[in-house]
Amino acid sequence: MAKLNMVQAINRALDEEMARDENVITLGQDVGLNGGVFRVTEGLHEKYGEERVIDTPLAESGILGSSIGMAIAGLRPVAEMQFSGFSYLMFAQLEGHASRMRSRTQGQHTVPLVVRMPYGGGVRALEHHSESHEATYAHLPGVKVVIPSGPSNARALLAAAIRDPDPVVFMEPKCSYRAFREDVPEEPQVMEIGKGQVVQEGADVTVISWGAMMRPTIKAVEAAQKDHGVSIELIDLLTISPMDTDKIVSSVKKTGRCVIVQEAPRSFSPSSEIIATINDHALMYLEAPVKRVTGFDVVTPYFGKEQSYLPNERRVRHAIEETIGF
Amino acid sequence: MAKLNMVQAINRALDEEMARDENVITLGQDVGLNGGVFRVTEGLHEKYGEERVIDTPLAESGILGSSIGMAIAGLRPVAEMQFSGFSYLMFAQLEGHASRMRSRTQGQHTVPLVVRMPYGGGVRALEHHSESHEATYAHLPGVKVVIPSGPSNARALLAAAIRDPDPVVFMEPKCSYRAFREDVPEEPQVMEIGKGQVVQEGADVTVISWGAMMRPTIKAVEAAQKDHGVSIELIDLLTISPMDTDKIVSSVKKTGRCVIVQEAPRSFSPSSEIIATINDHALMYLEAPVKRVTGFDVVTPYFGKEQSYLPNERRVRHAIEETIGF
Amino acid sequence: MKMSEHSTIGISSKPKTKHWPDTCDSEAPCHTFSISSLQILDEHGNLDESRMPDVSSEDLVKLYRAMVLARLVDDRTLKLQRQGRIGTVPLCTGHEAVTCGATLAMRDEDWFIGSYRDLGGRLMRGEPIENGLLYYNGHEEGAVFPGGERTLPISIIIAAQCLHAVGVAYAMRMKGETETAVVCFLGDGGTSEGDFHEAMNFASVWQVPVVFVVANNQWAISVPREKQMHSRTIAQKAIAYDMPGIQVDGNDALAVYKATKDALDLARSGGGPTLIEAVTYRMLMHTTADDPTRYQPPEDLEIWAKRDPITRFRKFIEQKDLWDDEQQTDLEAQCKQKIEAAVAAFESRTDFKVDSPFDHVFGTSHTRIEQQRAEFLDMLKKESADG
Amino acid sequence: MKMSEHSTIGISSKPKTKHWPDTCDSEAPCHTFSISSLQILDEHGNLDESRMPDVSSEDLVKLYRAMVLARLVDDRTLKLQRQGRIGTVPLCTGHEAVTCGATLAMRDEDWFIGSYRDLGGRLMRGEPIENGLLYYNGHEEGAVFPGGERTLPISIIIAAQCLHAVGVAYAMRMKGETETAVVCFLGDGGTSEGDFHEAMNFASVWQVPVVFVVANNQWAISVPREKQMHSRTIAQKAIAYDMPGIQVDGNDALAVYKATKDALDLARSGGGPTLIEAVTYRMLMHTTADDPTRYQPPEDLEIWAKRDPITRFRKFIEQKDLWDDEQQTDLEAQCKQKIEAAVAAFESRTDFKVDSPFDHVFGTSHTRIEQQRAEFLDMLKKESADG
Ligand SMILES: Cc1ncc(C[n+]2csc(CCOP(=O)(O)OP(=O)(O)O)c2C)c(N)n1
Ligand SMILES: Cc1ncc(C[n+]2csc(CCOP(=O)(O)OP(=O)(O)O)c2C)c(N)n1
Ligand SMILES: [Mg+2]
Ligand SMILES: [Mg+2]
Repeated sequence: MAKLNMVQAINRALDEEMARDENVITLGQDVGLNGGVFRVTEGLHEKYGEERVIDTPLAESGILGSSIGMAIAGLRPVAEMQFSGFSYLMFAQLEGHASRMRSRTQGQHTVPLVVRMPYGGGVRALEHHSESHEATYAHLPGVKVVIPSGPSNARALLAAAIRDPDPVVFMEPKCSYRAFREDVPEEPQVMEIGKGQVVQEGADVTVISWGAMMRPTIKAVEAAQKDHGVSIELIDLLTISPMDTDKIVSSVKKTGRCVIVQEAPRSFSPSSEIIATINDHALMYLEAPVKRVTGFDVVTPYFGKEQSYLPNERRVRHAIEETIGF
Repeated sequence: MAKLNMVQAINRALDEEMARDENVITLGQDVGLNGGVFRVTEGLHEKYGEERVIDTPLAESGILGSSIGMAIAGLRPVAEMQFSGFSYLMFAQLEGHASRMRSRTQGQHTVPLVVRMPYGGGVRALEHHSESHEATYAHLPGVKVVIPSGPSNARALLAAAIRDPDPVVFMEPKCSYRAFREDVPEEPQVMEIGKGQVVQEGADVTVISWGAMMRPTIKAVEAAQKDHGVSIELIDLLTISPMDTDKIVSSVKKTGRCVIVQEAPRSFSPSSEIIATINDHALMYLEAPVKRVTGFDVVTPYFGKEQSYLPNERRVRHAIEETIGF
Repeated sequence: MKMSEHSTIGISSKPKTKHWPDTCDSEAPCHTFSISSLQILDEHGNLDESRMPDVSSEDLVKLYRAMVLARLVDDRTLKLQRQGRIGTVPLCTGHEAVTCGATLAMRDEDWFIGSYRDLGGRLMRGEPIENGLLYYNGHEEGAVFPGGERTLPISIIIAAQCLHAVGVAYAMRMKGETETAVVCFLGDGGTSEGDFHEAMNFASVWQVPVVFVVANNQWAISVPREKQMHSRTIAQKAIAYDMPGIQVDGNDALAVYKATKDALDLARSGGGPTLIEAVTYRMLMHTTADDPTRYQPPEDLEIWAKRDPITRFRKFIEQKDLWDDEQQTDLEAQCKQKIEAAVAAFESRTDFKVDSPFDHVFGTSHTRIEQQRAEFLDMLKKESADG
Repeated sequence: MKMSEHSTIGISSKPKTKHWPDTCDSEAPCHTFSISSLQILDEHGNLDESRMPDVSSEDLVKLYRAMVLARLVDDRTLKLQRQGRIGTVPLCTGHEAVTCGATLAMRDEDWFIGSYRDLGGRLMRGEPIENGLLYYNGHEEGAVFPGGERTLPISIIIAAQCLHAVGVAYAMRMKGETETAVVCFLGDGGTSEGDFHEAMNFASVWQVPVVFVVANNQWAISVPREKQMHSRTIAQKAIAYDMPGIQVDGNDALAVYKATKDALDLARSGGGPTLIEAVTYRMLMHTTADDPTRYQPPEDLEIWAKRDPITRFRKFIEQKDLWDDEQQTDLEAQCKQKIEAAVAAFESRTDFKVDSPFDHVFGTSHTRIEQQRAEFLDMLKKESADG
């Protein structure tokens, strides 16, 4: 067991997977000698060499497009987008090719690649460095979208993503990168993609969140439990798409109430899809409207205003209270 | 009054706006001499010349990026993406600049542009020519997404989009381009963006659709009314984002039941947001789960399978029946 | 670095970046670049002997047969489309020398990565004629064929395939297949896309074994070359990357073959990528949905008809006594027979699985997909019950 | 077409596309291209008289003062960041000659479109020092200033601004402002993006009045030029578009000025776009979040320190008797005073409107936005009530 933060845990997973399979390579801007701007790829360049740890030119479509070719030809590329805010430059390659090569060729050609990208606010960064737009990727058929919330699941989900036969968008909550540590077992860990995790069971209300929002959510859940003696079921979504219908539906059927906490702008977002899923499969079990705590339908403000913009513990607590009191 | 199909009506709006305001220009692949691959820009090249009707090089980001510059400098560009399936190549320019220039500069610089694109299936076209991915654009703050359903509203909404002070993604249901004609008044028409339209009032169930799906939906509504004597409120959404909360909510409060018909893949889609909107504002009025008739979370198949894939009148009718019978 | 002896393609030596004050004399240009061109077989079928590449008679005939087959398939496909028996089809007439000439230079283990106007090459790579028919009639089944592991499906998204080509080439080198290369086809319009630029840059930085063959057919649908680019050649776009570039007569299959062969030799020997501009003309509509009379000067077709790649090649092999009228009659009959067999096979295909889109979203399926599949099949059942 | 007399920049004549058989002699290269380079003031401050552009003494001093101010603002900003009084900041030290030299050649009505490393030019365009501080401390208020209508805000997305520049230039010509041009700044890394290519192509096809100034500072964060591109110069990337291109000593403000001035003259006379590569060096970290000791050879900094753009310019104006120590002391004092005033103003700013993001989503608001604004303000009220 080692106590690792998320950066170290992701680095560990990359290292383990590169050691396990010589077809695994990583590429992106500054991922080599510099170890990535967040140091996620630190040490890999030294250990695996320039051929497997590639400092690419400054071109996101180039990175993803060439990764697609590599994946078709048998490699397992792990591409890094320096920030999710720049990843839209490769959206066309992802939508047009990575997500479709399997269906286009009925399985003859496949694109097993991972595209990692730090996302989200809270680190006082420049414009384009703080968005939470996972829904943009989640609406794409043929692509999986995974968002870990802590060191341990980050490591195990990244390993799964690398072994997955299809393209996985792996979004890393950058404000959790160094925020806390967790015990991480020595031996490699692999977690199934497509499944949420019930962090704690409860009877009165289901709270669903993911990524960086898990931390304020956990605090709010604890506070609400303490203050109101209420029993809360907490779900960490982990995979945004394809979404774990069963876990959401069975929990809401049990509790009849639900609060969703997301950093993303509200409209056309994961919370919309979660609510729709509940509608499709468990509407008649609802005793209160699903409550959502979200970012807003505004351009993510510069960091001078991000503290007021971002959902926080208090907003989640209020939402839980409102939902219980409904 | 003239009887126009949608291609002619859009062409009319472009012509009228170009005549009205010399800053309006149009650019894209093949929009000049060729009049666009769907002939939407037919005659404009001859009438307004090469400077205002520009055959661009084959580069979507180039088209949108240069349109952004034009808009900043006082023109009103109407950019055409030949098919929505190629529009993702300009997604980064739209997300990174068109949608944000206003907020970035607190209004000092603005980007009044329209990006038109035919979308959707049903015309037996090649891969990438049949998708309905409006949700990808709808999740972007700072961008409006408009989808007309017929000649008359297409013309009036395009005029509004051109006059709008902000970027508008204008998605044209290509299978409705020449499918039917409507009376279109001689004088220019402008419709407000951001509002849905109640096509017919009703008491028992709200049916919401937009774009190409309005046609099978209208037929299904008529059939259901005839067969079951049920009173249906039909809403044509017209603007996908920002969505007309009021119209949806007040209708569902009245009817207590709702069916949504969309061509797009189901998850993370407009129907998800509509359901979430109902949840947020009218959940307790619902007497049945909202029913959605949608595309599926698969890569849009080649046209050999599109007839089975696409929602049709019968599916909508079944959904209405199920919802009423719930 | 081994290179074919009479290579048309060389890499210029590469001095280091300038660091003033080690400046070169500012009066004279510091760096000069050039682009050369190649024609071996002129439009009358006359050979420039001095440039004749080393091709066996067998291969010359093979090349000719491939071009004729492509032309005849194109003819037939156009007719099928006009009869409403197939969907929208892009046509390849005029491009036979580009695609077949380049493909002849390839080895089986090389990767063929192209777009929708490479029919001749695809057929040479073993793609069944039936495939194109299926594909253009809306069936994914037409995008795959046994043995097609190294022939990627058509990339409809212009120029996107250039990056795939670079990635594949990188993978080949990394996997130790150092003699394997990639040939990537695109059009003149394709060179305007950002992806083309990024691919050229990645290929040159990584020095991977890829050959870009641009079929400059003067049009991107209705947009003529002059509105597409200001550059006098496409070959010179290679200079931006210090990559070898050459402009060849794209209606001269020998020139295309030689340039591709030289580029492949260079690539196999570790010499990196090459850009080949093959100057040709699109002799038919862009696709069957297009009407070129709206934008095309009719005299163009007359001029270019005289430069037809097949006619001149036939003259050439006839002069070499490799071909005669009887062989021609036989070939045409054989082609037609093959084509008719393919049409028949295509039209009798009924084994399409209605829910196959659900099979191929992911390699390992997911509840959400399976629930939707069940719902979809259930709906279809209800619909057919409804009659 | 009027051009400045001693222009460094010319457009080569443009023959039509090759149509075989009007082929040029295949033995010799058909097309030749060249890139020249320019240095006027060497690293010791020695002037190449023959190339001296026509700049008034006043402008020389103005240019010097602008470079010094930029350097001092950079120093101060770095300190503020280290003291935690401001967020992450990119630094501009080393780039002064590029950005100030080019800006000196501009007219007020020209458009300045750049990125985050153009501080000197921005200040010359009238951007208050306070702006950068606000901007890098997370306030949109720092992205706008009165009179900034033709100075676009920083484009953080690399190379995206190149396309905006082309569009603005197009609009200017269309609106009859034929004497107005656009100067667009980007970095060496930026030339790898597809948007750069598309902008170069659009600019050359449309022949719009835009000058691209690439500050080739050898690095894109940790990625050195050799991993960024295989080309020996960036200037040669212009050849792909038959656009004039030139490589200048980017630490020589006179060379940058002259190349920009010539390019602007060309642009104003309808001669279209130009690409200028200004060879320089990033003398500090990429941003304050970066640690160049991880990747940068330390000797580089020594070498480049000797080529400092400000030192050599000071020597030059001193030799011309336009500058002396006393003026230097005064200048530094003035700059510091301005800077401190700006810091004080910045730190006393409290007029930020918490709900301003809701004000600027759209020009005409929408119920959905207003509902969310109300909810947001309500939440803030509750939060502050909670204490
Ligand atoms: C990214 C993208 N944009 C637009 C299109 C629509 N389109 C299909 S073919 C074509 C022209 C292509 O021209 P060129 O590259 O010269 O190839 P050619 O058709 O002449 O062989 C266009 C614009 C597309 N397929 N992909
Ligand atoms: C599209 C995009 N990708 C990645 C980044 C992250 N990033 C910021 S600066 C930079 C390097 C830029 O290098 P260069 O263009 O040479 O400019 P310089 O910083 O050297 O002035 C990178 C990769 C970005 N801002 N935009
Ligand atoms: Mg072409
Ligand atoms: Mg740089």
